[in-house]
Amino acid sequence: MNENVDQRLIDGSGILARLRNVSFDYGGKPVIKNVNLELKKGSSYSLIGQSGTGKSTLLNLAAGFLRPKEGSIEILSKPLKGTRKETAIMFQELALFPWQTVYQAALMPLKMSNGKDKNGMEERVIKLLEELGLTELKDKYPHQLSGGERQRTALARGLIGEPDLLLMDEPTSSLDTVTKESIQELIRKQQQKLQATLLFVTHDIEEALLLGEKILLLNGEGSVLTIDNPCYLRKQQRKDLAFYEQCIYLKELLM
Amino acid sequence: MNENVDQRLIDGSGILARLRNVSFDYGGKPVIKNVNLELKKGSSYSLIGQSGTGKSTLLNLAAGFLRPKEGSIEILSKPLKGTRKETAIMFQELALFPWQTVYQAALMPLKMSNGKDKNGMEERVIKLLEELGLTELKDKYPHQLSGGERQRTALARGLIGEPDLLLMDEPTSSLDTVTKESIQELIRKQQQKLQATLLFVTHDIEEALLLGEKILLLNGEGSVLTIDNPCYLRKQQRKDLAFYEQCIYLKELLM
Amino acid sequence: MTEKIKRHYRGRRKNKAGELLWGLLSFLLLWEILYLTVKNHTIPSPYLTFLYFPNVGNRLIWHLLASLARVGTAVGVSLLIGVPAGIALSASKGLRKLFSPFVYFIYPIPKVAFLPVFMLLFGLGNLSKILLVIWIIVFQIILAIRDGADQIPKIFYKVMAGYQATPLKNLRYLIIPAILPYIFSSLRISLGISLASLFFAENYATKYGIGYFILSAWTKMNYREMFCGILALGLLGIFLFVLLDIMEEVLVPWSKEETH
Amino acid sequence: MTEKIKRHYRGRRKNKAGELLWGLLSFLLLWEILYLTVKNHTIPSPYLTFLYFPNVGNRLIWHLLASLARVGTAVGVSLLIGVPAGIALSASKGLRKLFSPFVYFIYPIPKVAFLPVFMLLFGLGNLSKILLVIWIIVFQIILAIRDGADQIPKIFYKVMAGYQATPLKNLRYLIIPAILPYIFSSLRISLGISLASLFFAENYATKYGIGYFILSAWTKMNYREMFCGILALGLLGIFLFVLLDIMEEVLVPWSKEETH
Amino acid sequence: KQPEKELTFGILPAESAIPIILAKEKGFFEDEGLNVTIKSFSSPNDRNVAVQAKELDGVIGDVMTEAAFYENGLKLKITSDINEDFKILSSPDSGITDMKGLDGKKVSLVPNFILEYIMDKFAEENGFTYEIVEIPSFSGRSEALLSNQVDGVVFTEPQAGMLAAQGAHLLGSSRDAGIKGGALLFTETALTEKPDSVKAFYKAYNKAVEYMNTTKVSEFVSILTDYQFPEAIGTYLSNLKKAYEPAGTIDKSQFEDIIKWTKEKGQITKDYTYEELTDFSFLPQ
Ligand SMILES: Nc1ncnc2c1ncn2[C@@H]1O[C@H](COP(=O)(O)OP(=O)(O)OP(=O)(O)O)[C@@H](O)[C@H]1O
Ligand SMILES: Nc1ncnc2c1ncn2[C@@H]1O[C@H](COP(=O)(O)OP(=O)(O)OP(=O)(O)O)[C@@H](O)[C@H]1O
Ligand SMILES: [Mg+2]
Ligand SMILES: [Mg+2]
Repeated sequence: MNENVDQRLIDGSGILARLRNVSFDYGGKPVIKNVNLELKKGSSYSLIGQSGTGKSTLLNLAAGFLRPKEGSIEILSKPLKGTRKETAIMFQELALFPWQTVYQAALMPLKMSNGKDKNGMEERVIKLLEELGLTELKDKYPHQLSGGERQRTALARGLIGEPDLLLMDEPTSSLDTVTKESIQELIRKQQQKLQATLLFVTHDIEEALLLGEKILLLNGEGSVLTIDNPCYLRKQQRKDLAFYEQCIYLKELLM
Repeated sequence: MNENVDQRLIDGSGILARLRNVSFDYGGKPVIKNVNLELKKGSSYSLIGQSGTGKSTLLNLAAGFLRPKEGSIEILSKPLKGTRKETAIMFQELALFPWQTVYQAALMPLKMSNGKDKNGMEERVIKLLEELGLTELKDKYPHQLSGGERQRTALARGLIGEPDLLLMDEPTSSLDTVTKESIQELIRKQQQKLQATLLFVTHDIEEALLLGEKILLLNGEGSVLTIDNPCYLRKQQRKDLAFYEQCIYLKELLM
Repeated sequence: MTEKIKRHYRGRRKNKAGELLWGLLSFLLLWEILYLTVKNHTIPSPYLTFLYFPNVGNRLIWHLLASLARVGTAVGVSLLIGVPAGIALSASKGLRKLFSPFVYFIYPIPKVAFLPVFMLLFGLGNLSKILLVIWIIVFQIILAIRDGADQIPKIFYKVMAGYQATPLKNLRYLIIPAILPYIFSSLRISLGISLASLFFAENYATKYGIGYFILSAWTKMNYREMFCGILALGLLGIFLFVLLDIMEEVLVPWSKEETH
Repeated sequence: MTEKIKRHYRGRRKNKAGELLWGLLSFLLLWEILYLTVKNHTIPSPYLTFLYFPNVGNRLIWHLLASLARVGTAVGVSLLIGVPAGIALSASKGLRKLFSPFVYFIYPIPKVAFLPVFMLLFGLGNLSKILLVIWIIVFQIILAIRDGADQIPKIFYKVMAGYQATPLKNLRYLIIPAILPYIFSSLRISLGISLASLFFAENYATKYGIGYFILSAWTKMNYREMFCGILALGLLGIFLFVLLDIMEEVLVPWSKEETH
Repeated sequence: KQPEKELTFGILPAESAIPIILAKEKGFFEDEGLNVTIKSFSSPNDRNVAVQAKELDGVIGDVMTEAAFYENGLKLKITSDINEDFKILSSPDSGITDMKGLDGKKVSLVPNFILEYIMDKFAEENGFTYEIVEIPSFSGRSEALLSNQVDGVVFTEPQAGMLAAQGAHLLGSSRDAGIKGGALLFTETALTEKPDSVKAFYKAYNKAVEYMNTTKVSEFVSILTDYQFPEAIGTYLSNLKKAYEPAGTIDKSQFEDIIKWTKEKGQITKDYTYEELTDFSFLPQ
C-alpha cells in the first residue's frame, strides 16, 4: 500500500477522510449518531466533548477498529475496511506492552514496516526519545515509569512512523504544563512535516485551540459541531486575551 | 485503629502528617531528596511538578506503600509503618479491578470496614455515583467504560470512605472542563465535610489554585517548595485576572 | 442475572450441545481414518463398536458413575488443598522459598511409585484410590494457581493494602476473582489427568470404574469393548469440560467478552 | 545485558543452588518421617538407601541421560506443536469451535490405552516411546497456551492491527512475549507429567531410562534400589525446574520484578 | 453353617485363579464355613504391593516371587501348586514353527520371574540363546507379537490360545514339558493364626477343581467373564486334554532348580531351603 503519494495526486478533492451519516452504539443507546465529517489532508482537528460522549469511539471508528452501524467511512475516497498502515493511533489506555522497554516500544512501529535500513531506524528513535525527554529512560519497562513518562512512550510509538492520518486520544492528559507545551510543539512539527491529518481528543481547551485548525465538538446526543478556530497559529503571542475569550466561549458551548 | 477521634483531641499540634528529611530512590538516582513537610489537619495541598519528578512517589510514601530510604514519616505523631485504614488513595493508574462493576468498585471500600449497616452503605454509594454522573453506568465493567468514566469510578472508590488523609494522583486528568469543575467541587465538599487533609497531584495549574490551600512544588532535584495560594476559595469570581496572573507566575516557577 | 443475560447464556448452552456433538463426531472421524489406515484388530471399526454398545450399555453407566464419584471427590479435595496452597506460595516469599523446592522435587516423581505407601497407609479401598488421584493432581494445581496468582498486578495488592483488608477480604475481593480463570484452566487440566489416572487407581481391588472397565477389556483383548469404554470416557470428559466452560462464562463474565 | 543485571542474576543463581539443596533436604525429611511412622520395608531408611547409592551410581547416570534425551525431545516437539496450536485456538473463533471439542474429547482419555496403536505404527523403539510422551503432554500444553493467550488484553491486538502486522510479527512482538509466562507454567507442568509418564514409555523394550530402572527395581522388590531411582529422578526434576525458573527470570524480566 | 472364618485372597486374571473364583461363586467356601474376599489385580506389581501392605492373607504367585518376598522380609509360605500352562509362541510372519527356530531371536517376556525361567528351560533343553524384549503389559506383548515386532513370547492361557487363533505359532507348553513354578502362598501370620481357614480353603479349592472336571464349561463360563476373563476361556477349557488337578505339592528338585536360577539372576542372595519356604501340611490328605 505504498501508493499514497499517487493517491494524493489523483484525488484532487483534498479530503483525506469522509464520514457519511455514521452512527454507532455498543448495543445500548446510540453513542455516535448520524455524523457527517470531512477531514482535509494536512489539517488538524481537535475533538472535544464531555466525558463519555463518544470521542474515543469516534477515533476507533476512524481507525477502522470499529465498524459504523449505519453510514460509511471513506479514506482517500475508498471505503474503509479494517485498519490501514498509514493510520497511526495513540490509545487513551496507552496500551504499552509490559515486555517492551521505552526504546523497544518506540522502535516497534518501524519494525512493522519492513525493508528500512536498521541504522536509520535506530537514529530516528533515539532522536524522537530525546525530543520527548525519554533518553535516560530508554531501557525502562512500563511498570518502572511515571504516568507522564508512560504517556510520552505511547506518544513516541504514535509519532515515529510516517502516517497520513494521526489519531491521538488525549495525548497530553498526564503531562505538566511545561512538558505539555514542548510535546504540543513536537506534535505540531511532526504533523506539518508529514503533511498528515491530525485528529486528536483533548479535554484541555487551550490545547484544542493551540493545535486544532478546526474544533470538533461532540455533544451528548452523538452529533458533531464544527467550529472554526481563529486562534490557530497566531505566532507572536500564543496566549493573549482573545485566546482566553475564545476559551471561555468554547467552555460555554460545552455546557 | 478507631482512635483517631481521641488522637485529634490529644494531638494539639494540628499536624496530621510530618515528613522529616525524607529521601527516596528506586535504586538509581534520588527521586525524593531531603524533603521536610507538614500537612495540617483539614487542609488541602496541591502537588505540582514536571513529569517524572516524583509526585506519585511522594504520594506512595505518604500512603505507606514505600518506605523512605532516609528520614521518617509521622502521621498523627506516630511513625508510619505500612498502610493505614484512614488514608484513602486514588492511584494514577486507577487500578480498577476488571471483575468489579462501577457499583461494586465503589462499594468495596465500605465492605472493607466491617460492621456497617448494609442499607446505609448502598444508599451512600448510589448517592455518590449520582454526583459523579455514573448512575447509568453502575453495572458496567471497566473495559466497557470510557477513560473519564473509569477515572470517575476510581474517584468514587477514593471518596466513599471516611478518611482523614485523602491522597489523589491526578484525579481529573481525563475529564473535560465541565465535568472537571463539578468533580472538583465534589472533592472539595467531601474533604471539608470529613475535615480530611487532602494531598493531590495535578498538572492543571487552575486546579492546583482552585483546590489547594497551599501549593507544593516538587522540582527536578527532589525537593519541595511550599507556595501560599492567595486565590484559594475566592468565592465570587472564581477565575478573575488575578487568578490567571497567579497561573502564569506558577508556570514560570515550574520552568 | 437480568433477563438479557439469561437469554444470552441460554443461547450459549445450545451452542455447547453442538460442541459436544461435534467433539464426538470429530473423534469418530479420526478413529475411522485410523481404522482404515491401520487395518489392525487393535483398532476396531467404529461402526461395529457402536453395534457392540448394547452389550455393555447398562454396565457402563455404573462404571462411569463410580469413576465420576472418585474423580469428583479427588478433584474437589485437591482444589481445597491446591488453591490455598498456590495462593500462599505466591503471596509469601518465605513460604515460596520453603515449599516450592519441595514441590519441584516431588512433582516429577511418578506418583504411582507411591502406590505401596498409599496401600500401606490407607488399604485397598476407595480411600487409597482417591488419595492416589489427589496425590497425582494436587501438585499440578498448586503450581498452576501459584503461577496464576503471580500474574496479579502488584498495584491491585496495594489497593487492598490501602484498606488494610483482612486476608479473608483480600481473598474474596481480589485473589479469588483474579485467579478464577486460572482455577478453571487448571481444573480442565487436572480433570484430564485424574480421569487418565483412574487407569492406575482402578487397577486393583475394585470391580467398578471406567478405568477398570477399559483395562479389563484390554487384558481380555476385547478391543470393541475397550473402545466402548474409551468412547464413554471421552463423552464423560467432554461433558465435564463443556460444563466447566459454561461455569467459566457465568463466573468470569468480565473476561471473554472484552471487546474494547 | 548490562553488568548490573548480570550481577543480579549471578546472585539469584546462588539462591537457586540453595533451593536445590533444600528441595532435596525437605524430601528426605518427609521420607524419614514416613519411614519412621510406616515401619514397613516398602519404605527403606533414607540412610541405608544412601549407602546403597554406590552400587547403582554409575548405572544411574546413563539411565538418567537416556530418559532426559527422551523427555527433552518429547517436550521440545510438544512445544513446537502445542504453542502454535494453542495460539491458533485462541486467535480464531472458527478454529476454536472446530478443534476445542476434539481436544476436550481426547484429553481425558488415558493415553496409555493408545500404547498398542503406537507400538503398531511406530515400533518398539524410541520413536514410539517419545511419541507416547508427546501424546500424553501435548493436549495439556495446547489447553494451557490457549487459556493463556485468551488473557492477552484485546487492546494489544488492536495496537498490532493498527500496524497491519503480519501474523509473524504479531507472534514475535505480541503473542510470544505475552504468553511466555504461560509457556513456562505449562512447561513446568508438562515436564512433570512427562517425567512421570516415562513409567509407561520405558516400560517396554528398553534397558535404559530412569523409568525402566525404577520399575524394574520395583518388580524385583528391591526397594532400596527403587528409592535410589526415585531420588535421582527427583533430583533431575528439581534441577530442570530450577533451570526453568532461571530461564523465566532471564526471559521474562518485566514480570516478577514489578515493584510498582 | 454360619461363615465365621475369614480370608482375603489376591488373584490375577489368569487360569490359575479359576478354581478359587468358582469356589467363591459356587459357594464351596461358604460350605466350609469360610468367607473369602477376593481382590483382583491387573498386574503382579500391584499384587506384590498389596502383600507388602499386609492387605492379603494369601495370593497366587510363583516360587521366585515367594523367594523374593522372603528375601525382603515378607514371611509367606508356599502351601500348594496351581494349575497353569505357559505357552511359547512365535509371531505369525516369523516363519518359526519349532522351538529351535527362536535361536538368537527376540522373545518378549517379563524378566526375572516365571516367564523367563520357563523360556530359559526351553532354551537350555534345545541348546540356544535368545534376546529378551521386556514388555510387562499383557496386551503390549500380544500386539508386539501379532505385528511381528518380536519373534516370540511366553504367554499364559487363555491369551495364548487367542494369539494362536490369530496366527501365532505354538512352539511349546510348560505343562507338557512338566515345568512347574506357580504356587499359592499364604502369609505365616495367616498360617499360624487361622490354620483352619487355610485348610477349609483347600477343601473348597479341590471341590471346585472337581466341579470343573465334571461340569460343562458353558455352565460356569459367565462367572469367569465377570472376573475379567475373555470369552475365549470357554473354548480353552472345553478343549483341555488333561483334567484340572487338585492342589498338590511342588517337587523338591523343581523347587531347588528355581531357587538356583533366581539366585543366579541376582534376585535373592541366599539359597533358601525347601523347608524354609514351603509348608504343604494344609493340603487335604
Ligand atoms: N466496550 C463497551 N461496551 C459498552 N459500552 C461502552 C464500551 N466502550 C465505551 N462504551 C460507552 O460508550 C460511551 C462513549 O465512550 P467513549 O470511550 O467513546 O467516550 P469518550 O468520549 O472517549 O469519553 P472520555 O472523555 O471519558 O474518554 C460511554 O458512555 C461508554 O460507557
Ligand atoms: N518502580 C520503579 N522502578 C524504577 N524507577 C521508577 C519506578 N517508579 C518510578 N520510577 C522513576 O522515578 C521517577 C519518579 O516517578 P513518579 O511516578 O513519582 O513521577 P511523577 O512525578 O508522578 O510523574 P508523572 O507526573 O509523570 O506521573 C521517574 O523518573 C520514574 O521513571
Ligand atoms: Mg475517551
Ligand atoms: Mg505520577
